[in-house]
Amino acid sequence: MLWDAIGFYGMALFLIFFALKTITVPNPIHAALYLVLTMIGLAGMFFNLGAHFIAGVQMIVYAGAVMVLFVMVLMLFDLKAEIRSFSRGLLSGALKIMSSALLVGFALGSAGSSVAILDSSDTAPTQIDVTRQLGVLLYTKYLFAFEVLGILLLVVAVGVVAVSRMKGGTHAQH
Amino acid sequence: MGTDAFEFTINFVKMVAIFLMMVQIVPLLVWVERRGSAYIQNRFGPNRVGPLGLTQLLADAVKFLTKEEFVPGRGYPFIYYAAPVVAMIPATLALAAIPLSAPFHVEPFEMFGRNWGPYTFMFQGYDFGIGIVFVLGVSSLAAYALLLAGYGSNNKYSMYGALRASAQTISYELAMGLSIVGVILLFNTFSFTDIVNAQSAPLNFMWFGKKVVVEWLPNWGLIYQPLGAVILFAAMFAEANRLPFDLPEAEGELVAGYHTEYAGFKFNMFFIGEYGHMFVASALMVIFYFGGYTIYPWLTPETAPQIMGKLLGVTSATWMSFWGSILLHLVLMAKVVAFLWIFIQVRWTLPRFRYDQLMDLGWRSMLPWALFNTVITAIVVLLMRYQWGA
Amino acid sequence: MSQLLPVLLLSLFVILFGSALLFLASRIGAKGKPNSVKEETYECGIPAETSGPTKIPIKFYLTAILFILFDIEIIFMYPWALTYGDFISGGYGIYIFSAMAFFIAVFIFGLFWEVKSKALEWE
Amino acid sequence: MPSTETILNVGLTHYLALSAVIFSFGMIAVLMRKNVIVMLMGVELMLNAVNLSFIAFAKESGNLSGHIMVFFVMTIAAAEAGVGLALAVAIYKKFHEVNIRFFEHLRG
Repeated sequence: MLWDAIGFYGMALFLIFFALKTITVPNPIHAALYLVLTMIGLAGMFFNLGAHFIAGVQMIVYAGAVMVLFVMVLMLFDLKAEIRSFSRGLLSGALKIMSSALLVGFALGSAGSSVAILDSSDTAPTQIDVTRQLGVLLYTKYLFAFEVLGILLLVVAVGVVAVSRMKGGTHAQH
Repeated sequence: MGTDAFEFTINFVKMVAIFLMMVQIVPLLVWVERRGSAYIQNRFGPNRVGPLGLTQLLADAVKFLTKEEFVPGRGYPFIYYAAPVVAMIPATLALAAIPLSAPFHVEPFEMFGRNWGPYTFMFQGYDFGIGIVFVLGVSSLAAYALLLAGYGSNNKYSMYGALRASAQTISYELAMGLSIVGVILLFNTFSFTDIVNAQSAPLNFMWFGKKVVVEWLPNWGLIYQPLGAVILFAAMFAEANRLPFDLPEAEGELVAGYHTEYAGFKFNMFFIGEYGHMFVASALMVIFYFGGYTIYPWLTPETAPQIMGKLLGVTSATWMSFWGSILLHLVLMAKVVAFLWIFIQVRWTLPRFRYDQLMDLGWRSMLPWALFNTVITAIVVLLMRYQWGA
Repeated sequence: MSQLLPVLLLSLFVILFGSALLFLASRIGAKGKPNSVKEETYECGIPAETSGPTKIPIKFYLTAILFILFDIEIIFMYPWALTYGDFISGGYGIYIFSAMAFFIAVFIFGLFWEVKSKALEWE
Repeated sequence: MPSTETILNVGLTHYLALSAVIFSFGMIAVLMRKNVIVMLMGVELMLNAVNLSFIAFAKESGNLSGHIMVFFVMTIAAAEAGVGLALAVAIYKKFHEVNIRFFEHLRG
C-alpha cells in the first residue's frame, strides 16, 4: 500500500509539473513537448487503473498522432518565443484566475465528499479480460455510437480537405 | 517486479541484459552491414583491425568519443542533445515487450537457509497481456526523436529531413497497423506468447465448421497471411528509415537529413535507434508469421527441455527448462538474423524511391491492399468458423 | 504501479547511458576553438542568409491530419479483431461481421474520396 | 488536515483531485494564453483530465462503460484537434498571425 501511494504521488507530481509547464512556457513548441510528456504520464495513470488497452490507445492516438500533428504544425509556423504569451488586462486576468480557482475548489470539494458516496470497493473488473469485455461492450451496447463515430471521422476528413482547399486555405489553387 | 529478493534480482538482471542486448546489437550489425555491403559490391570492407575486422567497431567507438563536441550556434542545445537519447528509447522499450524465448520454470530450492520458489520467468522484460498494442504505442513515439533533431539543430536541411521522416513514418504506420489486424483476427489475442504457442502446433484450421489438421506443416501465420506479411515487412522498412525508404537522409537533396548537424557519439545513438527498430521489426515478423521461437515438429516449448537435457546430460528440471529456453532463444535469433540479412541485402540492392512515389505507395497502394487483406481475412474466418450444422 | 516499474527502469537505463556517453564525449572529445563561422547554420558552403528554417511546404500537415483520422479507425478494429472469434463461436458471426462491414465501408469510402479529390497527391 | 490513512490509501478521491487540478490547468490555458494553438492544447488537457476521472470511476464501480466513453472522447478530441489546427493553419497562412486577439478583427 505504501509503495502504491508513493507510485501514485510520484506520477501525480510528474503529471502536474508537466501540465503546469505546458501552460506556462512561452515557446509553443516547448509547450507541445511538455504536453507529450503529460500524455505519456496519463497513459501510465490509465495503465495503473487497469485500463491497459486504453493506455495503449492513449499512446498511439494522443502521444503518437495528435501531438505529432501539433509539433509539426508549430514547426511549420516557425514561431519564436512570445514575449507576452498571456493575455493582458489586470481585471479580466484576476477574474479568470479567480474563476479557475473557484472551479478547482468546487472540484476538489466534491471529490473529497465523494468518499462518503462511493466507498472504496473491490469490484474492479478482473484484469485478464478487460480488453475482451471492452470489445464485446463496444460492438453490442455501443454499436450505434461506434458506427456514428465512423461517419463523423469521414465528415471530418472531408471537412479538413475542404478547409485546406478553400479560398485562402493552405492548398488553394493559385 | 517480483515478490521476493530472488525474483526481483533475476528480473533486474533481465532488464540489464535486454538493455545490453539493445546496445550490443549495433556494433555487430554495423560490422555485418559493412562486411556484407563489401561482399555484395565485391570489395573487402573493414578487415585490418582484429580478426576479420571485428574490432573495427571498438576503434570506431574510440573515434566517436574523441570527436570534437559541437553545438550549432543557432540551435537549441537542450533539445539538440535530447534528440539522440530519445531516439534510443522506443526501440528499447518495444524490444523488452517481445518474448525472446519460452518462459522457464524454477523448481523450489533451498539457499541461504530458507526455501525459495517455485518461479516462472518470462524471457521478456514485461508482459502486460496487450503486447501488440504496447509495441505499436511505444514505437509511435519514434517520430519525436526525428522532430526534436530537426528542430534542435535549427537548420533547414535538418528540418526538411525531420518533416519528411516523420510524415513517412506516420504514413506507413497506417499500413503496418492494418496488416497486424489480420494476425489478430487469426489468433484472437494481443499476446505474443499466445501467438507463438498457437504456431507451435501442426497446421490446423476450420474448414466450413469441420476441423482439418495437416501433420507435416507447422501452423505458421505466413500460410494464412502471405499478403499481410509482405505489407508488414515493407512498412517496417519505412518505419526504420532504411533504403529504399531512406528519403529523410537523401544525400542528393538534403545533405544528411535530420542528422546533418550531428557527429560523434550523438550520431551513433541515432544508429542504435535505427538498428534497434530493424531488430524489433525482424522479431515481429518472425513472431507473427514464422513461428516465433519454435520449429514445429522438432523444437517446441515442450520438446526443447528434453533435447537439451539429453544433449548436456543435466537431469534437474530447473536446468533442463533453462537450457531449453536458451535453445529456443537461439532458434528465434537464427530466424531474426535471416531477416536482418534481408534488410541489409535490400539496402545494397534497390535504388531509392522519389518522395512522391513513396507517399503514393504508402497511401494509395499499401493502405488499400492492407484493407483488402483485413476484409478477406474477416470473410474467410467467418465462413470457416461459422457453425454450419447448428 | 509495480507493473510499470520495469518500463520506467528500462527508460532510466537508456537515459542514463545516453547522458553518460554525451558527458564522456564532451570530456574526452577534442576541444575546438569557438568560431563564429563554424557555428553558423550549415548551408552547403554559401553564407547563411536567414536564421533557421523559413519556407517549409505546408502540405505535410494535411498528411498528418488524415493520418490521425485513419489511425483512429484502425484502432477501432483492434478490439473487433480480438473478439471476432468469440462472437463467431457464440453464434453472432454475421452480426459482428456486418457491424464492422458498415464501418469499413465508410472507411473505404473516405479513402476513395481522399484519393479521388487528390488530397494525397504529392507533385 | 486529512489523516495519514486517507493520504496513504490511494483511491477514487485522489484520482478525482488530480483530474480536477489538470482540468483547471487546461482551463487556465484556454482563458489566459494568447496563442490559438496553445489554447487548443489547453482543450486537450481538459479532455484528458475528464478521461482520467472516467477511468477512475470505471475502476471504482467495476463498470467498463467508462473505458468506452474514454475511447469515444479520444476520437472526438482527435477530430477536434484536426479541424482546429486546419483552421489555425489556414488563418496563419493568410495573415501570419496566431494571436487570439487578432482573430476578433476577422470579417467574412
